[in-house]
Amino acid sequence: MALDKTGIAKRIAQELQNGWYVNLGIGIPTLVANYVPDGLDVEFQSENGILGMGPFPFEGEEDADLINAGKQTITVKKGAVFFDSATSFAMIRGKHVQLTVLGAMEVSQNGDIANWKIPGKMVKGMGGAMDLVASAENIIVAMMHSNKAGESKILKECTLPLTGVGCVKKVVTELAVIEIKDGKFHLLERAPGVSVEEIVSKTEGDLVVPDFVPEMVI
Amino acid sequence: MALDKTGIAKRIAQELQNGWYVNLGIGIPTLVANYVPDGLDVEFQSENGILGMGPFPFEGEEDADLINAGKQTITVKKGAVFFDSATSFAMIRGKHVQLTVLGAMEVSQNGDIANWKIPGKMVKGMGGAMDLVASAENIIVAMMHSNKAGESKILKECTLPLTGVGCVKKVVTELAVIEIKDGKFHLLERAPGVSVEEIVSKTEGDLVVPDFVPEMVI
Amino acid sequence: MNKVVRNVDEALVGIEDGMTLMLGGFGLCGIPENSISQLVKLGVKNLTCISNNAGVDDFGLGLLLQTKQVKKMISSYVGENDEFERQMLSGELEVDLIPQGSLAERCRAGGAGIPAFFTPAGYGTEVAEGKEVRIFNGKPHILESALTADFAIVKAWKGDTEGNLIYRETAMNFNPMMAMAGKITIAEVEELVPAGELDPNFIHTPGIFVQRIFKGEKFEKRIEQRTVRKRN
Amino acid sequence: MNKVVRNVDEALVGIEDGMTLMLGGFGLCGIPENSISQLVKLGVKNLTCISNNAGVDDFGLGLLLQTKQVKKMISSYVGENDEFERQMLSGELEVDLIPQGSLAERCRAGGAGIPAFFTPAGYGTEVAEGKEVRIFNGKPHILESALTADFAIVKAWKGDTEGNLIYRETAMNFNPMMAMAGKITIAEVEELVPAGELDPNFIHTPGIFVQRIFKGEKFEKRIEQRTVRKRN
Repeated sequence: MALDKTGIAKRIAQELQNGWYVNLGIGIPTLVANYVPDGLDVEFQSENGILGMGPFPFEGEEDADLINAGKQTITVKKGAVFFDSATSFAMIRGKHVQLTVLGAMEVSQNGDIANWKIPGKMVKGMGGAMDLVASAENIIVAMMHSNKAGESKILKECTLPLTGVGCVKKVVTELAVIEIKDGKFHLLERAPGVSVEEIVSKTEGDLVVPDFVPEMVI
Repeated sequence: MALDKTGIAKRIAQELQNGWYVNLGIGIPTLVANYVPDGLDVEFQSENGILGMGPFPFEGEEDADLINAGKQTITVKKGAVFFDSATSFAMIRGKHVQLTVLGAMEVSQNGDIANWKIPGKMVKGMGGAMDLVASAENIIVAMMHSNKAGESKILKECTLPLTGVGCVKKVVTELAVIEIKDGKFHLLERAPGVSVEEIVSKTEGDLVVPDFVPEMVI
Repeated sequence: MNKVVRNVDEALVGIEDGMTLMLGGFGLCGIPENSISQLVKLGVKNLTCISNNAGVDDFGLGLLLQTKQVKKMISSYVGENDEFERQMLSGELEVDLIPQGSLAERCRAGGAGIPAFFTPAGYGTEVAEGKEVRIFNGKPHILESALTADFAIVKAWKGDTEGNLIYRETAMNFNPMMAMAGKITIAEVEELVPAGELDPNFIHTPGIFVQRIFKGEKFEKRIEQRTVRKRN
Repeated sequence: MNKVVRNVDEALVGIEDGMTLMLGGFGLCGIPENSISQLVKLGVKNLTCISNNAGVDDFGLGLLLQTKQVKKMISSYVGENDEFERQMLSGELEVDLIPQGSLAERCRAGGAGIPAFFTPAGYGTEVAEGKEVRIFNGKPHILESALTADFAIVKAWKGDTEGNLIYRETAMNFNPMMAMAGKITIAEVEELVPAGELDPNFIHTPGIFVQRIFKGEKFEKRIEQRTVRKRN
């Protein structure tokens, strides 16, 4: 059965390593914070100027001065820090953040990502995404395998304007975990009960499929 | 009579304007802080990371963490701020400091300055001087008219390695106040009792002398 | 050096049609609310506004869009604003979209006298069009230039009479860099204290960057996305 | 994320001959005294040291010069040190002199992922030799590159277990930028407190830049120029 958004977040949470600073994009990536494996010490950075984000506040304790990059009210953990936007992107550009998780409209087999603009439609802007993908050494894309029209988002080449080139290392969708390496997609895991055939049929790009593809353990 | 160091500092202090942030170099320039005209509100910046410097501490109240760029123990005034060296030079490079006063070994008539290196002798380094002279819009040099060998320091062209090019606007020596404009020195004032002839004879560069040269009022 | 002006009217003197303004804030967090209201009142037009976001329809920079006072927005993300969308799609409003980190660094550079710097952000995208590309450490970077403004308008939590500012939590965001990059920088603060009351070790924006400071009359501090969890 | 190591021995593990180190401080103010003593004890050689100054003969980096552990100094001002002078004039020691503002900005750039930037400092001087010159706003600037180090060693006033640091007065100086630019950054602090004790609004160096933190055993904090005035 294909994963829901929570499942995708849970699977990505398994990628976390002790001691990592992590930047989570808006949407599914944000959910990853809820599933940090026990005993792992990771800190969440938000590009609007905070390190050490905690959960949402209790009702009535919202603070207008305390938001994340999605403009949601949040709280902080002990040891948190606030800083300005230049310092925040110094952390990102300077590779002090070990993992970036973000959503995408398209990913190509050489690791290009498109997630900010659809020609002819309203363009809201790239926010911090271009800085994040240009600098992060470890980028995981969290997204649905296909778009609403049923077309694959895992492509030989992106058709939409790019956010970054050759940067994505791994994609986690409702169907599969896919690694990007040597200009090709490599199927690592399939969602519980999802067949390799289904994944292959929904993947437009070149997908290397090993003899045995394990099921994800969520 | 030629001015002493205090006299030079007093004369330079007359150049201060209300609301200015000022960076004072080591030596004679430091003394300028002692002669701020009454009623003028100026703040002293030191490039090691302080705005709002006060006088030396009382004996026994020295603080090893609180020094100026000359590594002297100092105090702070109300409203002072400490900051890092990058921010300090952001202030300087970004032209937020209105006046820089520093010493020199040589000044040329197009405003070049040499004050950091004598070939063949021990070189201590330029410290912050190159940043200061490259960025300040208003630079006054405080120095003796001649070097210890009796040679003029006010030259057609500098002979020593440069600190900056075309940047000095005014020179105050023990003998004269000289403006640099249109590639020439212009004699503005002479020290009390010092003759125009003496100044001319001790100035190697082209010096424009008006019909009337007022005495400094110290 | 006393930077205090009596009120927002006095603070914004000199802002004219066609000028470039920087406005601090991220979303509706840490925006100079009082100054934005005053800009609406002044009716200055053809403004170029450098601000990470463009507010919402009825708050923040959205107010200046409603009154069509903005000619051009320089931002990283401009969603959540229907009037903005309408003006942009109709061509009434020019929009220059910049990666958020480049926007922050370009403002800092403007204030710090760095005319240009190389960054990897945007390489290979339309952001890089027309920009110099150079390889450093095997990786392509693009040359980005400094941004400055006729006026920078920032919002701080506390300020003193010398113009020293401190910000609260994530309301800091773009305010410190923009404060550096204004030819004239105006700070509106929630609390204005005498010089000497703020700890000199913990000033976010040294007063040297600030030309005018005033206590804002009222801060609504609207929340854009109220997200909460239930108590057990 | 706990960054605490037990002592200076543990903090400096991994520093080897031939490495590049950044060391915070201005003169003798805000220098990592305990780590410098430990470097002498370790006897690591052929070091390249990036530090604004070079200490005095018997304190600060001067100690590493006495023991001839330094191959190259990258500094802005290296006076007040006879042994330094001797080694420099005899050619035993390489010295790269950099304008102080460029040194600070190059360290920040190294930590911030900016590989190069333009600055006016040094144009027309020997500092500009071999560097690209470009005119911005009618004024020539030179291209300067980022600096990084195998280890950055900084000294802070207080730090917490997460590696968050605060500095005191002008002992801040180069420490924050160097903390950003080390592949591994070591912080020695006068006071080490649990996470949560420092106000998150007033941290100078966020812990993300710091890999190891320890409480220094002893701080001499020597004064280089004791200048005082008499009481009336």
